[in-house]
Amino acid sequence: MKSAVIVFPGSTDDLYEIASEVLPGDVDRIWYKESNLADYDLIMLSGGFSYGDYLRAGALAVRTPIINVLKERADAGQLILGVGNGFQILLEAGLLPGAMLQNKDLDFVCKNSNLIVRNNRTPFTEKYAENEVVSIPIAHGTGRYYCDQQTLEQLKANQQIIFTYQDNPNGSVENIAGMINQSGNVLGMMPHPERATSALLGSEDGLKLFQSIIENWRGNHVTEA
Amino acid sequence: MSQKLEPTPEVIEEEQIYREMGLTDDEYQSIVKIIGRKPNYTETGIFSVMWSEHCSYKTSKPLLRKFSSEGPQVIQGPGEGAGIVDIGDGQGLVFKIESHNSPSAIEPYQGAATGVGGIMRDIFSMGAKPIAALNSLRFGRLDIERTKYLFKEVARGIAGYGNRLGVPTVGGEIQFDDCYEGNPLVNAMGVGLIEQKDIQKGIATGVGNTVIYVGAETGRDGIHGATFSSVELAEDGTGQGSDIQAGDPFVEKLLIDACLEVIHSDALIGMQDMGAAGLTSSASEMASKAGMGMELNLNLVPQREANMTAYEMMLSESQERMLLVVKQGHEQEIYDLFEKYDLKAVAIGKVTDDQQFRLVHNGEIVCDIPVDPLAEDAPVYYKEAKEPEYYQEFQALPNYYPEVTDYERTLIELLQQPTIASKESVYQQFDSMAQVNTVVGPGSDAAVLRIRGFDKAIALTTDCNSRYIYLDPEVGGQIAVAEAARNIVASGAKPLALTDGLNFGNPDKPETYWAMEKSVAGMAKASVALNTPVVSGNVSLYNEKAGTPIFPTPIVGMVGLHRSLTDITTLSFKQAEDVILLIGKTKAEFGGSELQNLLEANYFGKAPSIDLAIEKQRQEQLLTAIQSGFVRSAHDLSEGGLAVALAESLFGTDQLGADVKLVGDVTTLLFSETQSRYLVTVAPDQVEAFLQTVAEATIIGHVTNREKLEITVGENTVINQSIAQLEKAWKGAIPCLLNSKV
Amino acid sequence: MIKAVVEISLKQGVLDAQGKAIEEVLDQYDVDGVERIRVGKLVELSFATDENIEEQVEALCDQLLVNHEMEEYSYRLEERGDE
Amino acid sequence: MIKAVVEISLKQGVLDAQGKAIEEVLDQYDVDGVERIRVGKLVELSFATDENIEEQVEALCDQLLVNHEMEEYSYRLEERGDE
Ligand SMILES: Nc1ncnc2c1ncn2[C@@H]1O[C@H](COP(=O)(O)OP(=O)(O)O)[C@@H](O)[C@H]1O
Ligand SMILES: [Mg+2]
Repeated sequence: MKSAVIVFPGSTDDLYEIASEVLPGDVDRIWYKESNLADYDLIMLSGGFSYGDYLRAGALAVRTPIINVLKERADAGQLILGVGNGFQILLEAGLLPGAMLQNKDLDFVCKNSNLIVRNNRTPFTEKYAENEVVSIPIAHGTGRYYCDQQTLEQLKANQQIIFTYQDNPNGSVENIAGMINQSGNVLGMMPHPERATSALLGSEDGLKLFQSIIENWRGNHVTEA
Repeated sequence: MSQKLEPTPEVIEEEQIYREMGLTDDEYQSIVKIIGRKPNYTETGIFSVMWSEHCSYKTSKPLLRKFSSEGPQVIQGPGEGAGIVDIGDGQGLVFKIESHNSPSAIEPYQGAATGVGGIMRDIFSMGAKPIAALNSLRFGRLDIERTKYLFKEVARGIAGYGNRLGVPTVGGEIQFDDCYEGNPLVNAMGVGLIEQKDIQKGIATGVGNTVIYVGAETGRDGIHGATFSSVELAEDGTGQGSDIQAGDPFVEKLLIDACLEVIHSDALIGMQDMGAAGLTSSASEMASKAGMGMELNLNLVPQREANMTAYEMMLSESQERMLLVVKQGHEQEIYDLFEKYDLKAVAIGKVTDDQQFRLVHNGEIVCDIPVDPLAEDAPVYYKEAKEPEYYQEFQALPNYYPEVTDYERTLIELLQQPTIASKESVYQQFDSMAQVNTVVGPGSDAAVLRIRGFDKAIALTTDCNSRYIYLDPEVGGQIAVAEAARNIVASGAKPLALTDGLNFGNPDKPETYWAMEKSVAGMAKASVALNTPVVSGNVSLYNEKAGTPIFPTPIVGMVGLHRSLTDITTLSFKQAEDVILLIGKTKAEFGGSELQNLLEANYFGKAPSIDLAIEKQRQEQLLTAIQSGFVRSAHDLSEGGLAVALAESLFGTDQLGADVKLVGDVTTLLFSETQSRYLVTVAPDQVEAFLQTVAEATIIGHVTNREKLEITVGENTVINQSIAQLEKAWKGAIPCLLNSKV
Repeated sequence: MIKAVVEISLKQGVLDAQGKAIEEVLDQYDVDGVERIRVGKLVELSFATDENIEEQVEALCDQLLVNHEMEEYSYRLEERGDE
Repeated sequence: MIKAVVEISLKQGVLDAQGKAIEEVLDQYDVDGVERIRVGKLVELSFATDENIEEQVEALCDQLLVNHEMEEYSYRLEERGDE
């Protein structure tokens, strides 16, 4: 398995470092000025504050050339995972519908949060049980998911809502914490699964997300493996 | 050209313009002697910032000499950007605390934000990866509108900057007292992890080597900030029109990443951040340390605004700038590296061998002064100290004993005192989990971070109870160091070393200087006794508003090392039936206590006493007990005493309670702030072993699953409260004060 | 030379948390007539040229400055002074 | 009824980190004429009354909306439409 984490100016390396520990095979750190994303099984967009989150979270990262390549990979059905700022970038890039607004209570909030797994029939969540409650921390100031009514109906109809908050910490529409695109290969989520990979640090509930991805990859590579 | 508007050397002397820059007549005269002529405007400005308290420590130097920085664990003591201690495996911990008080009093968001930015540059300029931020904050009472504003904006500023850096803010402390109303304190501590072989120094060796400027452009930010922070605030809280320093954490994040890459380049000779006194101090200090000179062409300095003068460029405190010295001929390598991070790197000068600090602007030499006197020959002042009258009065007072009748109500009121109340609403704004190493974040005694790849962790804390120091600076100074060490030990780590943030009033007042002298003496004594040398620090003087000084507030930032991850201990009770023990004897000590504050709205009398030998022994014994695996939870007793500590140990636990039985004077048992005490829980079958390790531990009760705090003294139940009620009071207090209208 | 002043506001119907927060503290001030507050963004673009200004402003707004999922904008052009 | 549109911008000389960052990415767009970008705030106040509008706007700006250490403001009044 081969994975990539795209890093923009201002992104953190957290996802890259943890993914390197929990995923088999190579995990490459791709600086945004590079443009080759061809032979990866999984492409990730990390958290942090790309371009300081200036103007709007994720907005300034979106017009860099690598995003065009990312869009091609998304169209080709590649698995793409955006966490935190990575989710915001996917929204700004139009790879997921809707937009992200400042938290309802305005302030940044970092804490553990309980999520409900709404759909476990995706390559990212098959190791979770449906409606399983998992503890995955959040850390964001711009995490209030917004979309218009029509989009929301579509998200529901297509079961694109993957994670919801148990106690909505930011005012998101329908408690949405994470969602997938229509074709089921691009997942964005505000909570940080990479921060829930160690009992020592408080939770291992994020591990199943990575394990789902690995399982999915194995399934697709039975002959090779 | 624009230099024309500046006064000539003659006018500077005649009209004593140097005084406006903070130089005394004597200092001006010695400058004339040093350079052999009258300094021009730029030169006068340069001397004034370099000889300001902030850069030269001219008043505090004699005091700082009392600190010991000796110890086998010390790799780098005071002198460089930050201190370094050894944590084994070839690794070091780099840390320092720094104040940003006066900028925060005026523009709290930017003041606090740039405080975080500044301390982080001290850390990564040494070659260390910033891994944690802490803070120590002081405000006036929260029922005042301006204080609420300062409080909220300082927190937002710390979050707005620190979070964007991807560096977790893992701990801190906040006290509220009237004396800080016009003069809040904002101290930021930075902690970095370094491979010892990568340690960088701010040094400019090698004639002909190139001086490179990296980072943000220079604007007119905070000109005279260094001298400004050394002058009392005017009565209306405004400054002297010095321009606001605004920060850009995005650029800082890029600088961190780029600088941590550049340290691996053979082309790099030295690196230093441009902090207080900006380009002036970084350039001259780098040259002076190497015994070299430096020549800069100011036209090459990246400028944000048009028509900047040499004076403005040299004194600007624009943020997010670094100065590098690079091997001649290897510049392109450095440019390319920074270009990768979208940062501009520009050659602005070279290292010379004549030990002169020479600046050229628009083809003219605008500064030509010997570099050593600038950095090293700043005057040193031995100020007069005088014991204030109140001190003898307080010492002569009969022991203060508070009248308490309703113990439950008193406990709830204590939990609602802002200094004791939960700070969650503040620290939840901080990304405390960035970098995914935070084992214990804000909310316990010390923060704990794992060191990835090793079976070890580090503990971090900031502490200072300035009320005790006000009552008795020498004893209070000892307590500040001891309390920090206690927090480290309670988390399961061995205290290693400390950084100090000395915040005081105007040292020209003998009473203030006396408090400085005494508290530093106390800290120095405790730091030696507890084997936690002082490896870095910061001094902030003139913290006064309308002539009223703050309480002397020498903040201690301390780091410790966990021998193994299994030693990590938190304050929360873990399991019903565990035995609760109190380590240490309790005396009736209420001077400077939170209870005194609650009942008298004032502090007077004697500070609690401390015996450093006992302190040391208990720390060692408790640590041994933790390392032996006997201890389930540990919490040191501080503000509010035993009752508050018991409540804190139950908050956030799942449905636990405590049943405690005591004998003696109720008020003293519950609320006294006697030092060197801990509250621990131990599994029933380990109690025997624990008691053999820790002398002076008494069984006082056990953990229950009744979700109640039940305390009986003798025959009487004095507290019987649901944890939910107590926790609600504790958690709600600060948000409630902030939202309440006047 | 010309300066374009772009005013960006949240679309009708999108909850404006900042505006709400300000509305909530209004009673501490002597302003009884304020009914509603909306907070938006102001972006000033200074041009080095006089040509194709409108085109450039609109291109930037459409592609970068404005998120059409939630925002709308308007702008005006001003002759630049002596900055 | 009346709407007051308040434009708040950073004072000349105060670093505008947002504006700078946007300038950095401009080369990705087809706008070669833009020289400088400054980002500020827009506050729209809707009034339920027609009286003392200016007084109220100025009071709010002075006491709440504007950080006078770093910002300056101007405003205009508009007749409110059918919002
Ligand atoms: N400004 C702050 N920033 C981050 N954490 C804070 C801050 N203030 C308090 N805390 C956290 O709250 C907890 C309690 O603080 P405090 O009462 O000062 O503890 P102690 O008395 O043990 O020193 C600590 O974990 C501390 O790190
Ligand atoms: Mg403690």
